[in-house]
Amino acid sequence: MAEMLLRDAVSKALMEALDEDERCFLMGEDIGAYGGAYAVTRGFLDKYGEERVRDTPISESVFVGAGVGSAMIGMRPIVEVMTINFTLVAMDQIINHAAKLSYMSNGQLTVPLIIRTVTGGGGQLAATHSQSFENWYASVPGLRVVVPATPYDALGMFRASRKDNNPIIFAEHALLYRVKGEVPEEYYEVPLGKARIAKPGTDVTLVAYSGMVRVAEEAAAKLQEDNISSEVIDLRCLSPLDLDTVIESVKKTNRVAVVEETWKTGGFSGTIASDIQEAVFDDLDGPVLRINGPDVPAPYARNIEQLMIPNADWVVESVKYNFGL
Amino acid sequence: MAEMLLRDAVSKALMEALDEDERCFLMGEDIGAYGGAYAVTRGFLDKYGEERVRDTPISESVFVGAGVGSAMIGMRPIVEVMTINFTLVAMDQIINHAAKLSYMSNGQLTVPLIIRTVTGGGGQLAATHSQSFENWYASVPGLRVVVPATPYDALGMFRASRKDNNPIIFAEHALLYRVKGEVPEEYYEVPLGKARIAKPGTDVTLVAYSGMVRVAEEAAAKLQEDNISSEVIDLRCLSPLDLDTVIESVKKTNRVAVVEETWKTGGFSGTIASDIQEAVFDDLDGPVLRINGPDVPAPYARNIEQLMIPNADWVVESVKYNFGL
Amino acid sequence: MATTLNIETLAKEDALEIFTQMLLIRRFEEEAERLYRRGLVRGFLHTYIGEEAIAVGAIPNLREDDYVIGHYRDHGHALARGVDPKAAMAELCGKATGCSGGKGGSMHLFDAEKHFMGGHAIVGGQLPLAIGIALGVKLKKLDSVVMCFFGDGAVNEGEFHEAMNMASLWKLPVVFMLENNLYGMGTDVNRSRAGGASIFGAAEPYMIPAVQIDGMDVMAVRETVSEGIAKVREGTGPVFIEAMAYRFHGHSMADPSNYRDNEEVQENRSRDPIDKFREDCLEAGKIEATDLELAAEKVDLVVQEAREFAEQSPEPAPEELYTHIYADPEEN
Amino acid sequence: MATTLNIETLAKEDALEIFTQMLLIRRFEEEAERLYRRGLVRGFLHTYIGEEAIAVGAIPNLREDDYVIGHYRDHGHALARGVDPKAAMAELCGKATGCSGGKGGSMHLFDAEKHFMGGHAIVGGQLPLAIGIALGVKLKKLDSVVMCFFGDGAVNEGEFHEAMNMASLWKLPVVFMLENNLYGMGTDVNRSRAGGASIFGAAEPYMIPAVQIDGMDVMAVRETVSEGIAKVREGTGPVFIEAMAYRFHGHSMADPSNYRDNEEVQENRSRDPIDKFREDCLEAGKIEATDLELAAEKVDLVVQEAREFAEQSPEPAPEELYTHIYADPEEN
Ligand SMILES: Cc1ncc(C[n+]2csc(CCOP(=O)(O)OP(=O)(O)O)c2C)c(N)n1
Ligand SMILES: Cc1ncc(C[n+]2csc(CCOP(=O)(O)OP(=O)(O)O)c2C)c(N)n1
Ligand SMILES: [Mg+2]
Ligand SMILES: [Mg+2]
Repeated sequence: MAEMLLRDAVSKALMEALDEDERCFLMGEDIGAYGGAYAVTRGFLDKYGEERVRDTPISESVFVGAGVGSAMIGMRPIVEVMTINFTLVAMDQIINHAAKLSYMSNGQLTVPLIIRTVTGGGGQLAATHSQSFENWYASVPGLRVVVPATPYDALGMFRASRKDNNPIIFAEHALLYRVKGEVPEEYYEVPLGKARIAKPGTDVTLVAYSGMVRVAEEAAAKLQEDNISSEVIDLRCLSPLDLDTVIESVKKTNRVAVVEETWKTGGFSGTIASDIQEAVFDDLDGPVLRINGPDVPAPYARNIEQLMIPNADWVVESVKYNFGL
Repeated sequence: MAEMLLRDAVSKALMEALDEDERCFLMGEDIGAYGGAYAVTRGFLDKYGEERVRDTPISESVFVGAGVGSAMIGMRPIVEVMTINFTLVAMDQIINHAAKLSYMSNGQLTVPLIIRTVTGGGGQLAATHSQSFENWYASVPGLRVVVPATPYDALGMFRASRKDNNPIIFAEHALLYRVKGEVPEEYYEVPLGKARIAKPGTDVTLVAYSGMVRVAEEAAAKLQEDNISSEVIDLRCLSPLDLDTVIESVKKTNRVAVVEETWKTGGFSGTIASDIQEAVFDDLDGPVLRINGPDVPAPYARNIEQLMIPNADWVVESVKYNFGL
Repeated sequence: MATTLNIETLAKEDALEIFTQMLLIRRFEEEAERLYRRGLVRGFLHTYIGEEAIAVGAIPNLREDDYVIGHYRDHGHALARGVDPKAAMAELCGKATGCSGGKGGSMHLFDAEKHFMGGHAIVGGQLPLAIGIALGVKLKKLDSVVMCFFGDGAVNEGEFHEAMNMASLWKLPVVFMLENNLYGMGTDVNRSRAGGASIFGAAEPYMIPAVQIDGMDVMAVRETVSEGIAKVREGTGPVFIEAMAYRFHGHSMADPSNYRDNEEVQENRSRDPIDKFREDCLEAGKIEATDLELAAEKVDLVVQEAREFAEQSPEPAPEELYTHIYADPEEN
Repeated sequence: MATTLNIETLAKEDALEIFTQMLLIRRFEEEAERLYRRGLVRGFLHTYIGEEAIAVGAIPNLREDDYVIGHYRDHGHALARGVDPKAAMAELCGKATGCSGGKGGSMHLFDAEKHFMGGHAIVGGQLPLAIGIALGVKLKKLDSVVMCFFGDGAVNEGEFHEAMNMASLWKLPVVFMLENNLYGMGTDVNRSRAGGASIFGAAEPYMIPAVQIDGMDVMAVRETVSEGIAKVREGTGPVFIEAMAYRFHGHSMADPSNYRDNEEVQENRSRDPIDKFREDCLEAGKIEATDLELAAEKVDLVVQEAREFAEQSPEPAPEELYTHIYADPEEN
């Protein structure tokens, strides 16, 4: 069992794809000569050559669409959009093309495309560069949305994503690239649509994904100091969504908070919270909490930027206050 | 008091804008020579001329951005994107520019821009042409989202939108254009962010907006036949959202269902339902229901398309079944 | 003249085939319009009437392993590619037997087996897909060609620019087939393009060889496109062909059609591509009038069968609402 | 030669002003880099070092009622437009006194009063905005001009195409200022553009007059741009100016800088626009070396003051997180 950065786990996953499947190729801005904006593909160009590691012009719409088109005829493209903010200029290709082709052709076509992108805030990149749109993508039938929180999952779910035949948004949180974690040497996969109990507990359930899993875990540790036992659930995927694991947990704890980085209004926490109360209303000791970033564009200045990203203290306080613990 | 089609109410609102405010102009695809894809601007080109009724190339990104830019220097553009499906190709200009400029410039710039667009399904236009993204836009801080359900509101809220200084998505449901309603001759406004009690009631609250208001009203009428009294709330705006009116109602009825046309997963119903249970959990007799379209792309064939749009019977059954009424 | 010359070297069966295909598209769409008025076809219906010479001149030059992709005005492309008229008409009527299972409708015809990669209803949206198919072909080291149809209006979408650049930069096997019918909905190309009505010059900065042809002259289309395909198949990159055309009917069935004056429409209708080809053939002594009549009768029969098939086919079963949203897992 | 000639006709104060402005940008950014290394500036920091001649040659030709808008590499544009170096530096440090209140950071400088309409961080995103400002100017019947800066990489975004078309079609008063520094991040323009490294020819299909200049020669920029502005002010539509340049440092502070070879970098650094202008001035006897030293000292002082101001300024108050998300209602 080796310790590995999440960045390196993704690199490893990409190398496997290129090594094992000749239908795979990478395409995106500055993934080649520059080595990737987040250095995930450093060295790839030399190793795999220009045909399979394709630096693109700054034309997100066409290179995402080119991913879709090549997938339509059996290639297995892995497209990188430098950050999720820039997927907005390629959104039509993702929503109206990638996600729709299987359905509109009644299954004649499939789009086995992985769109890797970097999500999240906290890097002082201000309003245009600090967003998370995984929740929007997760609402679109025909797409899958994978949101790993650990190196283990990044590698394991990437492997599973490669076996899936659908367009996948694979969103890597910028602040997680330098997180270390255990990654077995032997082959394993993490199936899409199975949440992970990151920490078992009995008093309250904390549901999180991507960058917020660490926050929830930290909060759980702090709550433990006050003898409050939290179960932390890492959703791992927003689509398919593993609600069962969440529901099972809530049946046991009777209290639940969903922690999410993006805006509360329209957040995916709303869907999860609503699903929970619809499923197990009578098991709930109180309302399902949503702990989201406030509805503000991200500012640049560090002091106020920090105020908009949920942190452990915030979760702890909110849980204690709202559940009277 | 005259009866008027919603289409004509919007036309009237646009004419007022052009007549009263020389900073206003219209811009969009086929609004001029063609008369508007939904005939809202028929006759406008002759009346107001090419400078103020601007047919654009099929370049959504640049003409939406041109609206933003002109608003930055004090014009009051009214831009039409033919349908909300096509806003996907202009999304970056809306999310990363229109919505962000006031904040990023710390209030030095404002963007008094109205983006009119046509939303909703039910017209057998299939998956690429039948979507509703108002929920996504409503999650973006800096944007307002106005979703009229009646001719009265369409005119009244358009007037209020013109006085607002923010970028506004003004979403008109395609199937409502031919709906008739009372519109007073004397001037009135409908302020943004005030929900409307479309029908008072005591047993259950039905929350809806845009095309679903009629469905909720119809359901209420059917429920009444069984002596179930529903209060129907038309949200009118998703941003600003008038939660107070909803909460007041739920305190009284103790039961609530949110009816929404778009996909349940990621729907705005999730936000509203979560907000409600967070605010008045103890007043609830049961979970907040969400009655949404299922998570499927819209098919073309009428028989199955109809299965994905919530209708009155569906609401009635769901309310009776879930609340044991 | 080039045309007449060409007709003279054309085999009689080929001439008949061309005539038959153009007429099939015409009659198919006339029937579709009737079905629309009867309420059997719904949603948006965009006809190709007047533009048949482009699809029929272009598509049959392709091999089976080539690809065709285009926009929502797709009946002509589909039929010229050999999509079964029955399946196409059933699709227009939203039937389970339709070529998209009734889920796509007129704007979204698909036939993957025939390498007909779809009508696409977002203006310009098919261009990136075409680039991707061509990239896939290249990476697979095949020598297939991708023929991509789009309109003059689509040229103003950003994706046009991005697609042209990438196709040329990466030397992708794409035949860009611009159908310039002078209008995007109600907007005259002169009111939407800085460069005016003639568009092929726009290909120059991308270093893509481009040519303009009379899209109402099926033989001209045939000749130019077959040369273009040959060039693209060499692997040196895309070509761009602008076929000048005119749609005789409205943009869709909902079109108020008040933006073109009647004289202009009549003038263009007088150059009907089917009539022109018929006359040229007769003049060249290539086919007899009776051959043409026979062919027309056959076409009528095919269309009638297609209509009957569509009318009699079942609607999709309710559970079809939920199928094929995602791929079947086994397919990997 | 054109340059030397020009320098000879230049007033001494103007020469000094040009020198001072270029040096100010240079020293300002060198200080910003230091502050970045000290952790006071964070996020992305993109310097303009090596490209100063473009902003300084171009922007001072504008009137106060003209507009400037550009991309995230915006310090040079802001300073040349007269944005207070203190406010700019404070913005880089995320302070309440910053020109965007600390909310925008280096990539999003704004000064509405100075008609500096922003640095914009989405590649190509400023182009539609520029079109809109120009449209507003036109509808208001003013004769202001909008100068829009963008990079060679941005040319490949669809919005470039859409913006060029609309500007020309509607005859909008835009000066398109392309800063071609041969790279978009690590991607050589030859690897991203079918047409190769020289871009101005791309303006032709849009019927926009275009010219290419040496963007390291401030006098050449000054002359061409002032002519361009005059033309645009006549109301006949946009012009397109491609200024060839080279950025001496990495794309941003995070750049590993392994995609350009050292020789190329050195070769270009040897053509430093500030050195060149200094030498030309001295050679032409336009300014004395002591004048230049004096100017440099002043610049150092300004930069030092800016740094101190930035360091000493307060952070935004916590409640600032919530201000200006929406406009104040009164402003209508
Ligand atoms: C992105 C987008 N914008 C607008 C529309 C609405 N629309 C459908 S067809 C059309 C005109 C297209 O004209 P052209 O490309 O010339 O093709 P033609 O219909 O003439 O064949 C428009 C504006 C759309 N479908 N997609
Ligand atoms: C839509 C979008 N895609 C990608 C990026 C990431 N990015 C930032 S700058 C840049 C390179 C731009 O190059 P160029 O236009 O030549 O400007 P330069 O930095 O050379 O001045 C890229 C790819 C972005 N900010 N926005
Ligand atoms: Mg057309
Ligand atoms: Mg550059």
